[in-house]
Amino acid sequence: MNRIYLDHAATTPMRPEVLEAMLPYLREQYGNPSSIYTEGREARKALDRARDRIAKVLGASSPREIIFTSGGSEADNLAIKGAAFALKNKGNHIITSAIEHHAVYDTCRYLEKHGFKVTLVPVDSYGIVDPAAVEAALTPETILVSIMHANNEIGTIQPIAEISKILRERGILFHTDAVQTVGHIPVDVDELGVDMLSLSAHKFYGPKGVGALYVRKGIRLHPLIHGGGQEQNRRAGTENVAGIVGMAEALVLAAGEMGEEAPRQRELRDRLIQGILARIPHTRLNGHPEKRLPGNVSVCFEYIEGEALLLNLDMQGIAASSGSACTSGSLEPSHVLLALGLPHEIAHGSLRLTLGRGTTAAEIDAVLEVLPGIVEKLRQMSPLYDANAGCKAH
Amino acid sequence: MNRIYLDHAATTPMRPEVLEAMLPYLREQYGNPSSIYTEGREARKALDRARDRIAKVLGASSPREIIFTSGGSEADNLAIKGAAFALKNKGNHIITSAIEHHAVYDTCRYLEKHGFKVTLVPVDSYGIVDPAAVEAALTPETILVSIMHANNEIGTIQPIAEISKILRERGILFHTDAVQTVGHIPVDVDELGVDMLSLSAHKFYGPKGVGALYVRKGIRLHPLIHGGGQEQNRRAGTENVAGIVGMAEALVLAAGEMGEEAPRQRELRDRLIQGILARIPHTRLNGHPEKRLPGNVSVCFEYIEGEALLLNLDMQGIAASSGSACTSGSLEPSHVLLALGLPHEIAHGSLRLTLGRGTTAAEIDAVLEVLPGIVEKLRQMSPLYDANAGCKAH
Amino acid sequence: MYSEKVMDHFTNPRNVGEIPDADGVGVEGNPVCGDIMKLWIKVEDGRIVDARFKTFGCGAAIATSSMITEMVKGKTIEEALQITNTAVAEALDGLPPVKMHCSNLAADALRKAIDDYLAKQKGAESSNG
Amino acid sequence: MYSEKVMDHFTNPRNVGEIPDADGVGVEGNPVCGDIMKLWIKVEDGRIVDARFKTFGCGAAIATSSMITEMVKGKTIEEALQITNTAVAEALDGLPPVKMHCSNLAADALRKAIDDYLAKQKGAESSNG
Ligand SMILES: Cc1ncc(COP(=O)(O)O)c(C=O)c1O
Ligand SMILES: Cc1ncc(COP(=O)(O)O)c(C=O)c1O
Repeated sequence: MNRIYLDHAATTPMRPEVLEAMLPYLREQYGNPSSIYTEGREARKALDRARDRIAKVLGASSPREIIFTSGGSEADNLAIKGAAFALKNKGNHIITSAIEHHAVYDTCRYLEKHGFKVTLVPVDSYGIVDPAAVEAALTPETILVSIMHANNEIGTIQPIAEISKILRERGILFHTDAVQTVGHIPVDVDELGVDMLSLSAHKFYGPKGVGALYVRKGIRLHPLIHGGGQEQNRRAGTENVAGIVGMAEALVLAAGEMGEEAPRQRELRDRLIQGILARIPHTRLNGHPEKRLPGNVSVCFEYIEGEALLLNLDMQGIAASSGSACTSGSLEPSHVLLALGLPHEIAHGSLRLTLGRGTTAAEIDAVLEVLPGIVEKLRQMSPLYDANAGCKAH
Repeated sequence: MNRIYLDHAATTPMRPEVLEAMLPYLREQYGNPSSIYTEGREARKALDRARDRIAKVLGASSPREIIFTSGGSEADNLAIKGAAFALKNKGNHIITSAIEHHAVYDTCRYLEKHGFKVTLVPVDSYGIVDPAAVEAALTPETILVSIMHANNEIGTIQPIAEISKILRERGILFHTDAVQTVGHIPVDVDELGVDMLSLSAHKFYGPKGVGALYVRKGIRLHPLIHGGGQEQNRRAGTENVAGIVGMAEALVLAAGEMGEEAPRQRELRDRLIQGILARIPHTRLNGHPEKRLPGNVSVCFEYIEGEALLLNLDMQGIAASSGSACTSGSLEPSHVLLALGLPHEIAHGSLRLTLGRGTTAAEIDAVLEVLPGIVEKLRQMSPLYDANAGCKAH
Repeated sequence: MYSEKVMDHFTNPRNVGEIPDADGVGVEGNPVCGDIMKLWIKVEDGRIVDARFKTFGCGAAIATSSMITEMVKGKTIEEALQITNTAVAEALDGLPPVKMHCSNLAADALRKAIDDYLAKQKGAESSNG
Repeated sequence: MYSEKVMDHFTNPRNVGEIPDADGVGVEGNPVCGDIMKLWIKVEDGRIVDARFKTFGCGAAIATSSMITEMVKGKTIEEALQITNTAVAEALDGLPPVKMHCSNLAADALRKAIDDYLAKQKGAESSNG
């Protein structure tokens, strides 16, 4: 059976060109970039080139503004802990949104144990942060704001440039988690006006376990990983040379194709959304209809639970995701869906389908073929669903 | 020109078998291990298997005691910061040695800014930590001791099991940085009696950017990287599946060959040490003659500076390393060499040659052929050296 | 993640549906927590002759529901009361640790259905007596 | 890391050695810091006709030593005093930022050698006078 992979927000298949670019560094080019002899200098050159390519795509003013990390989570942790501890004499207040990824959310929660105060700015029912709400949350103690560029579950794209205008005026540090946007929609650090920006290679057809943090020149950060002097003393550890080279290759390729690929995915996305809403009653779209990632479809089916849905889809050859609590073993469904104002029992019935480079119209149609039957089968099994009335039983 | 790579302590070439094991996870097996559908479960299985293999080699009692990290530095940081912050209500004193890698040393220094007190236990002229000195440094506030298994510069192997006996009795947490020993000499967490142990794949012919921390069951750690629930909530971030699979493969292979490879390297090492000492006057061996890593040769040549030596060796096709300050741009030579009691000007003239799987007797002989001439050439250029008297000019 | 048995019961759940003239009904769980199970039993001569369920929940919740209805059929009330959640999990060749609460759900729903049956019996007895 | 010029001067350093009957000698640096340079000059008619050095130090230290001896030869004392450390670094097509202190070393050693020469001149003049 041909599988249909619709979980590109979780991870993407690595492009063959990326592997090709990495292979020399997994074979004969094994030098340590910190070494001064030939092998080391070759590795250093490869790092420098990768840094340069990434800086250019992001519109950074210097490659020195790119710090390589082990992924998006580390980049988020470095940005937030690094800035908070570096600025703790200036203030102790951090603002973030209610729908951040756990790498931001849990990091902020951790900082609360270290004496920081955290304000979670709410979102509207589309999942959008109101820049005025950020402004209203500012206090004289505010040292850092972290608002994600686009949400990983519901795909909503935030008004980062508007928020940055407010913060720039006041000289408050602004970080954005752009793990879901880099390589998919245009991301330019100057246009966004951010001071720090996280990205992760495996979200744009690069390798897993490698990412980067953009840090605008002049910003002080405490390192998260202390040790050797790598990454200008900002991130110790022998560099994952092959992974970094792969990340740069993947990013350059993604940036080059974006102009064609984003509209293509948007069209497929809308076809899928409309198909689902037309065929399956008691279904809601999560997130904003237009201000959303080109590849993101997120819906809630009433009366059923997400994990059961995913398993059924998997058996039909379709890989998808859910904000269902049962995929993680907790009882609380996704904090993102709850932040939209969805009731718990509906948030449990969420399905996320995220499209990618390889996604075809035929795949979308195959999903639309299969999905209604699965939903109906589970609803028939659900004590909350009255099949005949076609509505809630109690 | 055939290069002679003698810097295996810095990094090792990846074994072809390791790349072979990784390739499926860089190609078609791209699932995210946190996903519940087929692709995700396959990736999860690969992680589980790798964890299991690594646990077995280290003698861990359960694979759950292995936490994957992005390398040795992250493992050291996680162990030390994680334990220190988790135990800060019990005490604030940490003991470490004067010759730790920067990933331990700088981490301890950082913790001093967070209210911890750090004692650096000295070493003798061979670089060995006296267990009695660790005992003497204990205070009622001591919560953590971190002593490396073997030193990366001078190769000295520490009496970890003896130290752990002292600490076990008192219930004090004991971490060892085993980045230089894992895969090279036997490392068994129970025989060593340690509670935490760091390792890094690229030091034993695995990939760069992946490592692990062994954490004995029941030990609480604050995560270094917060976020998703990966690694039992102890280390967030999408796992570097390919890298982890490669690390396990490399470790199993290294453990299997160690019985033959370690004595082979020891013999070559001693041939190189004796050859250097016999041919080049005013030369000292750094570290202990027997209690040293099978592949480590570390010497100081009086009257000359390490970087100049490395560059000359490089031009002769030999890749080597130095604890010279000038390789890092600082004025202080290696804290390790200074801790041995070497005067600064002599510590500047250090050379480290570290052997590996591919090192041959012919290579050792080629080095012995070339090295005396280079040293002599640099000495002739040195204002500290009186060529005719063959001794210090002033 | 799930055993083959779990996947089998999840994919082809046995005894889905309602028993209109059931002798006992039990509901356990809470849609807010993402799990709710409703279980109907039919009892003849102190023996459970039929059991049906409807479940809103994850794969494990559906599989445990299916399994427990299979397990109780043919059992006396006394025997059925012996069915523990561990027994359900074992019958499914185990459940992932994070899913163990789903087997609680099934055992508790069964107990409630039996309680309901016993309460009705008592009611019938006392109205008969 | 290093430019080709640096590597050339490092590999084939010009003017290594001492000048036994030098007119000026300068020493700069400190072996404790890993860098020490000694520079000899021979002066005829106010013009530096020969310069030699010995250096304990890294690649950059050796290359700057070699380069500065080349640069001063044939220059008048006044011209030689104009040689800045930036000029030495530039003549080598640049040095890595962490190595810039090595060019200071060379310029300072030269200045000391010239000072030594000038002091000796003064001594000679005053004993003549
Ligand atoms: C003893 C020791 N500890 C820690 C490290 C750091 O490991 P990594 O570079 O993988 O972060 C190294 C090597 O660089 C090492 O030799
Ligand atoms: C928005 C967002 N931030 C952070 C991360 C974490 O990235 P990584 O898994 O590479 O650590 C992810 C993906 O998992 C994400 O979607």
